Amino acid sequence: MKKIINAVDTVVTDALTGLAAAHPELRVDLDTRVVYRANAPRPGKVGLVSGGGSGHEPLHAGFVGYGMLDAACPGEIFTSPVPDQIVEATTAVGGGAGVLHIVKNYTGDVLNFEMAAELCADEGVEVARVLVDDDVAVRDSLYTAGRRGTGATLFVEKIAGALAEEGAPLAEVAAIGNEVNARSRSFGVALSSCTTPAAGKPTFELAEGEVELGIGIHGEPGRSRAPAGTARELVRVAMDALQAHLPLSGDTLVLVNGMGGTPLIELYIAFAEVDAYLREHGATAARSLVGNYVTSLDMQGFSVSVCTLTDELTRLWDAPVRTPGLRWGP
Amino acid sequence: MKKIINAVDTVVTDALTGLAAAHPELRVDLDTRVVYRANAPRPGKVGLVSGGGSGHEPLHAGFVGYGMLDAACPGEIFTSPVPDQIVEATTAVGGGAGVLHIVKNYTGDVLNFEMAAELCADEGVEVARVLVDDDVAVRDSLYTAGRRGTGATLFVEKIAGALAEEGAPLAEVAAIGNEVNARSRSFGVALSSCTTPAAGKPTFELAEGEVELGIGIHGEPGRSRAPAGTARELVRVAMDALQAHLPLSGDTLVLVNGMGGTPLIELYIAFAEVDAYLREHGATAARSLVGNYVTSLDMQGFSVSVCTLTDELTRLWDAPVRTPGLRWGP
Amino acid sequence: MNTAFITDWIDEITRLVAAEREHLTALDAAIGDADHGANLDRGFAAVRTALSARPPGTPGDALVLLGGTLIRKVGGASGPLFGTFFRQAGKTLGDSPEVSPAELAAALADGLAAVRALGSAEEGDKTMVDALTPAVRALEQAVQDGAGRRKAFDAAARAAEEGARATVPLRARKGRASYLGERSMGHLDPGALSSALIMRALHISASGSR
Amino acid sequence: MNTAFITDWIDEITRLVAAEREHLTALDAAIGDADHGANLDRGFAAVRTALSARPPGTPGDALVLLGGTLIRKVGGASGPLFGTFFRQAGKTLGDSPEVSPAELAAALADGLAAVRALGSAEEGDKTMVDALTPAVRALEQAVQDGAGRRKAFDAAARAAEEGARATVPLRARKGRASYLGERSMGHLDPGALSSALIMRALHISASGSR
Ligand SMILES: Nc1ncnc2c1ncn2[C@@H]1O[C@H](COP(=O)(O)OP(=O)(O)O)[C@@H](O)[C@H]1O
Ligand SMILES: Nc1ncnc2c1ncn2[C@@H]1O[C@H](COP(=O)(O)OP(=O)(O)O)[C@@H](O)[C@H]1O
Ligand SMILES: [Mg+2]
Ligand SMILES: [Mg+2]
Ligand SMILES: [Mg+2]
Ligand SMILES: [Mg+2]
Repeated sequence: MKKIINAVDTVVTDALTGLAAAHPELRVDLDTRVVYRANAPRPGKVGLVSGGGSGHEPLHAGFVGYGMLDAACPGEIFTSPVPDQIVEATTAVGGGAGVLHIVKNYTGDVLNFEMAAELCADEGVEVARVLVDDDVAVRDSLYTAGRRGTGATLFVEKIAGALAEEGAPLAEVAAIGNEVNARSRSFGVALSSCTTPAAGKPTFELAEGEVELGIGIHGEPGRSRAPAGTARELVRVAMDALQAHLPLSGDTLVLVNGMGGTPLIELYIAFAEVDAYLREHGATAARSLVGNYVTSLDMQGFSVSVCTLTDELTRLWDAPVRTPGLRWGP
Repeated sequence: MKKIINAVDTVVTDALTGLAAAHPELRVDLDTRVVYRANAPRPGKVGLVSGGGSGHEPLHAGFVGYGMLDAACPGEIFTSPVPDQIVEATTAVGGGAGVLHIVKNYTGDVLNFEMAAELCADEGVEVARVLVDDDVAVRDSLYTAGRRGTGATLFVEKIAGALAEEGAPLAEVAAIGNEVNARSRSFGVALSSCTTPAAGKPTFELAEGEVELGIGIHGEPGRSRAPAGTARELVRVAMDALQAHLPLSGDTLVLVNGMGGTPLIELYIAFAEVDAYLREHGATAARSLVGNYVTSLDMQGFSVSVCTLTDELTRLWDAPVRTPGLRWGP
Repeated sequence: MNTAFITDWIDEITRLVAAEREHLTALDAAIGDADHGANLDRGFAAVRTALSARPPGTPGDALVLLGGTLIRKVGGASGPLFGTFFRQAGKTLGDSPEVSPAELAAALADGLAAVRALGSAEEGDKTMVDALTPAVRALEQAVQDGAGRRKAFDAAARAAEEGARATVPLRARKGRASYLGERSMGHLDPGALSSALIMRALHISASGSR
Repeated sequence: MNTAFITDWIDEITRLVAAEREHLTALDAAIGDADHGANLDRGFAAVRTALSARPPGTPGDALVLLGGTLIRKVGGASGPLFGTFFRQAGKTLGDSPEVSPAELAAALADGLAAVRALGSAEEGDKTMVDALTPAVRALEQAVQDGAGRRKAFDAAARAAEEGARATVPLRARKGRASYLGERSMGHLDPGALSSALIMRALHISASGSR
């Protein structure tokens, strides 16, 4: 394992120290491990709090700022945050209008956010939750923990964040978050495993010429292995899986996402194939994002996330956002 | 080699196809291989043209847009563009006020831009050039091709682009580009080699526990090998090299740049160390950028670039920019 | 058993978890996300600090402190689950200064019920529940049969170990391993193994000098 | 030698470059950026297309077309340099339909001078100049000594090959390899080897049936 780190145990703290130094527009509390917008709480505005294991950067701390999150709770690498962090963040950003928790569907995240929400309720802070479960690689059945939350988390955080910024009440902000999740699907492919600092070696081994299909964002092995194909073939596997779960049509928001170790040039090649596939199926990549946004440490590979847009969702996606990881508009 | 590509020979074309699909605000000419701002040429505005081998994304095509470049000429992977491309781009964006070529100092880039400039002069387009040579890992002497152009290229493109946007004449735009270059220095460290599609295997081999110091951005081996240290140690090697060439002081613009395969979390850890080093030496990271910006395909590692700011440079750095790779301001 | 016995037990778990850290993480790498050993090791290190900062007054107090600290420091799935296990057990013990093996057995049964309620896992889902359930059952049986403390705890540890081993062929239906579907078969569940370590630590404490 | 001879030569270079593509790239990987073989292969493939699109009328025309195409299609350092080499040689030949070995030698000498002017490399800098310079020198000498065409071209190819081999111990002072300083020593310069292939192709063409 070669990484730019000081010690396995200080990875998250050291990275938060760097985040604080690089972004004076954020307030990073190193003790409680919460990243805030410098001007949070905003009275009357619904607060947005998300969080999860570290190792997915820029998710979530990189999406704290105007038009998106009010606070993020980074856990240890691939380990959901603890209730204390979430309580701290939630009570701090509750501007009286309540707080939305955006939670990726993993047992650990769900349990820790649930415990925190109960504690917040005790303190009189109203909390609603959007559970993101967009990953079609996992069958949602009695026999699994349900579909995982992956790339669509970014869509939910951006769009719900925009609505909250407009002053919408908690119920509406939660409703649009749920709507985005319901309209979104993702599928990921790994060319290589990631290496967690704690394990010090790749979580799984892929031979030259092999890819792992249907991976999550924690270096979990996927559902199957396949021979490495061309960009076109790999994208088609992903798009066929998305299409099977949610027929593609009309204006679509697309994220071609790198897993952390994927060069941008390869992601653009993948995007060209996604765009072609959508057009073949009568859909349009009306809005798109290409880059490493919802990552898995140093994993090589990509995921595709799609969200079928409505006029309202398009308007909110286009609304201004100013965060370290996503920034546009006036 | 595992990459998200269709074929070795179509990498650049396929990526440009994706770039065009993802960014309707760019105009990508696939035949001549030039990426333009959709609204170029702008009458009366100095045109900015840069280019170089592909494999450094988002550099250069990702920096085409308002406040930065008017056109970029992507060559084959790690191969400078050919004169035809550059002539095409230059004549297209010359809005009557002349064109600035921003050229990284490599024999191939220098020769091809020189040939193009002569052809443009024949056609009556006034061309000035900024040669970027910020990499202190290479000794600038009679015995080398001179220092290489690396991370500071982004500084030159941003700051000269902002001045051109204000309507400054060619001589001034070139002068500020040269000033930025003179005030900038870079140093890079690789944890792993990149793999070019053409070669299909890593350009150099690093053992577990070894790093390559003083690397460029083309997978060229660096000047020496060293045992892999902590983030603090690696950053200190880089910063000592920068400090030896250009004493650090006052307000400094800092780029902690990933080489393409480096996760953001590690770059923030490196930034924390850079920030600490600067403070120890009486300098301040007044402006900073952390991410994969001037890359070397899938290489893991980082480079640090610094530019000693003036009030004018700070103002121009802060000026609005709207490109796929860099975006801020109204 | 007094408070010192319980803190001994906790120390022993801490030692075993530290010793098995890499093993637990490797098991989690196969069907999860390669952090289970690191998670528990971090949690129990924090427990040590918490115990010395505020030495507990009763066995129940010790277990509540242990559980609360795991909930607050571990994160992931195992943090709230193991935390709830100990915290609920501690609450059941109340504030008696001495507890009998039968009382401990009843408390752990309550802890297990709370884990099942929180995580909604059944036996056979390939989780910690597969080790904790037979362990609690064996402990209750041994106590009922009038077995001595050491023997009862050994029976519980053996049952947990066997339950953990029995997770190998299972297909996971809860937690991250469930994402793997059939590919989760053939691997030992890390949380089941750490549950067995917890029960083995209880036996070791009872075999020690106190 | 007529236009067909020159286009034969070009075809032969194209074949050799394609055959040695991986080797040239591997040499460039050691002290450069691993693209020299790909660069030249792409360039000569384009030359083939250009030649069939607009068949040249004279030897000089053929070399100007070759050089111009390399300049326009290769990129990198070798594109403009080899391009200039052939383009200048073609210009020197002018529009005579037949050229003698002595005329070709003089033309290549002019091409070499243009390369040196453009890249400002001296002999000993570990570049293509280290192969081209002795090749041109040997060719001029052989012609002056009255050697036959085949023999003269062989002498030129041998000199180029020896010049290329002699780059191994050198420390590079031009091009990418110069960044490596002392670490560039012990490696063959890729551009020197491709120069030797160019000269060897000339000899092979002269040994063929035409
Ligand atoms: N719903 C559940 N009920 C009971 N135990 C569970 C459940 N989900 C996961 N576990 C246990 O948690 C263990 C994983 O813990 P850990 O790796 O620390 O957390 P995470 O899965 O969040 O990374 C699994 O091996 C399993 O025994
Ligand atoms: N200044 C120069 N003068 C002459 N030849 C040079 C010079 N610089 C580089 N070369 C030659 O070019 C070769 C490299 O070509 P190539 O790999 O195609 O281009 P690049 O270095 O741009 O990747 C070197 O091996 C060397 O022989
Ligand atoms: Mg985890
Ligand atoms: Mg090159
Ligand atoms: Mg785990
Ligand atoms: Mg090269």
